[in-house]
Amino acid sequence: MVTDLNTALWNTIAMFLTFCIFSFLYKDNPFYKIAEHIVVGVSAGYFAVILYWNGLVPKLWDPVFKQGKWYYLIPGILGVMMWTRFSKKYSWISRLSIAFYMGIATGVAVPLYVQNYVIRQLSSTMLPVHFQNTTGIFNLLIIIGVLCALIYFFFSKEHKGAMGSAAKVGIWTLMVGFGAGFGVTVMGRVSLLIDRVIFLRNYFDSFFTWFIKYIL
Amino acid sequence: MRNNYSNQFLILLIIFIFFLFSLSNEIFAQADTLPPAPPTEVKAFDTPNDNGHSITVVWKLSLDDGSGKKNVMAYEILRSDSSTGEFIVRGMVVPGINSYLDRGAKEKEDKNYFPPHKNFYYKVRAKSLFNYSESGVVGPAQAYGQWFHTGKLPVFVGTLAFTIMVLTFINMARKGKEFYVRPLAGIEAVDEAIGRATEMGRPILYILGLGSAADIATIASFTILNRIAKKTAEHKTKILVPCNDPIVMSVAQETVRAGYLDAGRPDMYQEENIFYITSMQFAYVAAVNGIMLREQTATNFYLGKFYAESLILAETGSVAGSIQISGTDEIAQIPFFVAATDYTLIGEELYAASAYLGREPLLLGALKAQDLAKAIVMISLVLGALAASFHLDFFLKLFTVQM
Amino acid sequence: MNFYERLMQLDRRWVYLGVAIAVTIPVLFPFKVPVYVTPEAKSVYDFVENTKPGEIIFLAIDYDPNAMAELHPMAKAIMRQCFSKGIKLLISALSQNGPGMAEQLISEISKEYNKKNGVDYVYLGYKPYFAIVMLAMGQNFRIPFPTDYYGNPLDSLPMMDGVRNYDDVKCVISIVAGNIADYWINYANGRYKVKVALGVTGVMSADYYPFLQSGQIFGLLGGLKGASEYERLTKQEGVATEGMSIQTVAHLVIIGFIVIGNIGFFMSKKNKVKR
Amino acid sequence: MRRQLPIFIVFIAGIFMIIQYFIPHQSFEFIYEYAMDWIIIIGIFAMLLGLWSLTRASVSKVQTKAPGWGFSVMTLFGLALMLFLGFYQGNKSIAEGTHFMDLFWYIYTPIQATMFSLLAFYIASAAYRAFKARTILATILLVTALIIMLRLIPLGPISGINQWLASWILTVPNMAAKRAIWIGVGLGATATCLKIIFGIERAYMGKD
Repeated sequence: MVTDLNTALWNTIAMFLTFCIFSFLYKDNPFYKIAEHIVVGVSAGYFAVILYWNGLVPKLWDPVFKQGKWYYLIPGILGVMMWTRFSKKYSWISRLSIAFYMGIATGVAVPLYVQNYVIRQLSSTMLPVHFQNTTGIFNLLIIIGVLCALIYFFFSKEHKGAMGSAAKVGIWTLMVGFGAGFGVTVMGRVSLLIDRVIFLRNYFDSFFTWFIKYIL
Repeated sequence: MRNNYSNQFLILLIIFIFFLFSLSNEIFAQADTLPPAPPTEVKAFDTPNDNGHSITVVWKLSLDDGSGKKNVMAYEILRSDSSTGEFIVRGMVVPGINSYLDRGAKEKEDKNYFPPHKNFYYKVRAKSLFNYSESGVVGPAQAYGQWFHTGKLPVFVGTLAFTIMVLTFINMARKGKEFYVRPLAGIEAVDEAIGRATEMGRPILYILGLGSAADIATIASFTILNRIAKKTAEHKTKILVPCNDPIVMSVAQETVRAGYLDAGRPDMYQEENIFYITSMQFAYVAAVNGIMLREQTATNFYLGKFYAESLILAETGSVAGSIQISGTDEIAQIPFFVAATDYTLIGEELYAASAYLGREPLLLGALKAQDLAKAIVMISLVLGALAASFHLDFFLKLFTVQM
Repeated sequence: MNFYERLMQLDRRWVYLGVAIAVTIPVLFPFKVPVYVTPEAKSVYDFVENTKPGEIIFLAIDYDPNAMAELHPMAKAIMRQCFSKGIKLLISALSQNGPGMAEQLISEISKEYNKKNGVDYVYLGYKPYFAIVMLAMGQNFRIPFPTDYYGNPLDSLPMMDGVRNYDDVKCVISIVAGNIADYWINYANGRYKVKVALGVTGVMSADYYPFLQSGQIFGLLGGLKGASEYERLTKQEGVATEGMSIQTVAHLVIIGFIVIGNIGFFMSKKNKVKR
Repeated sequence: MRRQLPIFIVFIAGIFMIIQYFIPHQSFEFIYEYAMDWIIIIGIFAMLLGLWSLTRASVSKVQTKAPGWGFSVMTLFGLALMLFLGFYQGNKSIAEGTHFMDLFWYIYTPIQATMFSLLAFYIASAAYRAFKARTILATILLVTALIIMLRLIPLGPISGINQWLASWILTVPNMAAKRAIWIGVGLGATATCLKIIFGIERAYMGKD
């Protein structure tokens, strides 16, 4: 890591910023603020630049000026219309662009949600129930779990009587799912921390090797 | 696609080179000298439910595929412009497979362009190590695009039925029918949370999540933001909305302004309180963490699409001592919101929240439609499970989407 | 505030400190924590143990550098076990971006045991269309691989003398990320009846348990945990054992805090009732 | 007109995109891809609004000498530097090895990786605070999470049972919970879209 002066310098900055962020665990402090404010500026700039080179150029510039697809000027004009928001008087014009944006987004979503979230989930829960082995019984439990959890999501009926008991089983099922989700995630999060600690260890390892070699 | 062809070419070349190389080799002696039986009953037809740039070829497996001499190594699918013309290899499949989708690009400029409405002839070749045998030529077949995707029929029926249900219930509500909805803890807490911020004289923080304005969870969050902005305007409490997408920011500005207008206080609306930070996940989170601690927000709302940052936000908010109300449809993040925030809207509850907050009859009508749809889903599920248990496949097919 | 109430309302920074110590100390001063060995890992180990010196095991390195963190430790442990027992290895790499990485791994481990290419192991390398390659190998390894990775004709390699197809190897162990695993099961095991064991990534492991029950694979190693089990079995603790030790300690610390919180909760509740 | 035209556009675009999904013909496939590009292109142009918002907020902090205004100077500096480095060499500016990418790899990446790794701490403190057997629901959450976490810990003979239990939880109740949430989300999201398309929900469009 500390091989030449250039990477040594960069890695030192990276090490410093890593500690700045960790310091937030104790409490908010100027070091965290430095890292936070720098990363906001740098990342916003990075995103804008990438959006220009990897977005605007291939999606608008090239089609219009290189491939002769003049009809790509239409979304370009809609994009420019977003800039009317800089003015109080004409900002309503940007609503037309937003309207296209939202209309396309919601329209695309409708059949996809019906298909992937409702029908696909429904058909893959239509499992055979039998009592020959555990699979058949587990299938029954899955179906009961889904039914009860769906009852929990009923808005227009009060959770009372039989509905109430079923809804209770439903929320229990959901909670088991959440507990499981929490439990399986721990390992991945710990790995992330291990990676950071290893980064710091390697940095100081190579730093001290270098220090002993050249300074002492 | 082009890459695939070169791969196929490569492996054919390898087999061929090896063939030459092994002419004098001991393996040749033990290798098959007779070709496998040819594939039979070859059919080529326009691929159903496609855009018009592919033809499907099916055949009956060679008698030596998996049985007989067991020496089929691959099938090659060949195509020509005329029944007597030169046939070129379009693709290769492994033994046991009896169909091939001969597909190409839809752009004329593309090298791999597949012209629609043009006659093609096909034959299929069963290959053993050193020999092959061919089926007869079939055709002509033409590719053409379809105007309705029959495999998506269940989705079409579902979408149409649900749309009709939603519109019907909304119409009933418009005519004055009132619908009951049961109380939801997360929603009841909203008023209390806004009241607390007012008492303490501290701002409210509203996070729309990491989604773009094209994510439906974000759109649902806009509708909630509108109602909450109205309430904050009534209470004269400041609301901060840091955004991570410029379009989300623009729409959020309109939404909050509409809320202030609804409350009759357009003068109090301050555009700079709904602002953009950055689009990069953890840089955004670092900044929001800072806002929570420095602005001392009394109440934090996290409603919309959330990823790994959910727990970072919720824990920082809890350090700051804020009341926190969360909601997302991202299943992997719900556990963290449940554990670390005071109230969580789980999945569908997020989408129901705007109807609850506004108590607008039309929106409550839509909720009723969702409940009816859920009841239909549950009944279908029970019937489907019975059908699966008694092997009534026709019923299961009604719910199967074929892409 | 009494002791139990304090237990219940620890400042969260104590929790952070606990986690920091649990992760930092083992990274700086590695130590080992025992591992529970699952039967499906044990059966892979036993199979290799019961293979006689000189016999051949087919090792398929079917992953690319993306899955290295989880799968490299498994591949290393298995190779070391085989080489130390004098078992010969026939190795392929059917994942498109994997052959270079596999080559590095093989030369590293073979040097440790002073094993020679062509004599103690043969590295076949990569060919596209893994399904067809697997089927062709059922006829003869020389069809997809006339030469090995380094360009030597297979017939010139002493180890390949009389070794024609799957019938001449004891089993196939595929260390795999992605759907190549399905093809080993369906084609190599399904058509040619060769015994197959898999080492898969953590997220994949749940999907392959059914094949274990149906007997289509005889063993399964899942993720970093599987790798650490195997390292433990072969008594060559390495990266996986180290990683799993940190994970185990971190999990223990978190569980410990949960337990402390609950003790505090129950005892302070009890005290309140008494008063 | 200012109010009606946008609502009409949403309606037309929405209905058209729904119908388009069921028509595989290439002309509609083309329109779908074209429409998706509209969304992307509008989003790209909007970026200028975002940058303006960020700059204005930071500049006004500096101008009014608000508390911590010095930090806002850093934000502005970082932003300006990235924009300069990202454009001054034309489209070569973002190649690997440029200063632009150096800033990305050595400033952005370590900070984002460290922010991400904070989750290891937060997951522990959230578990400590939330997993107390106060109510039945909290107890269920606690017990399941414990069983799942214990699968990594050697417990001698209990490990076998625990492994089985953990995989049962993941494949049976966990699966049921996910499926039910997905179905609910599907209906809720679809209803939300329909409300937008049919103009029943129009608050997002603002008011005059």
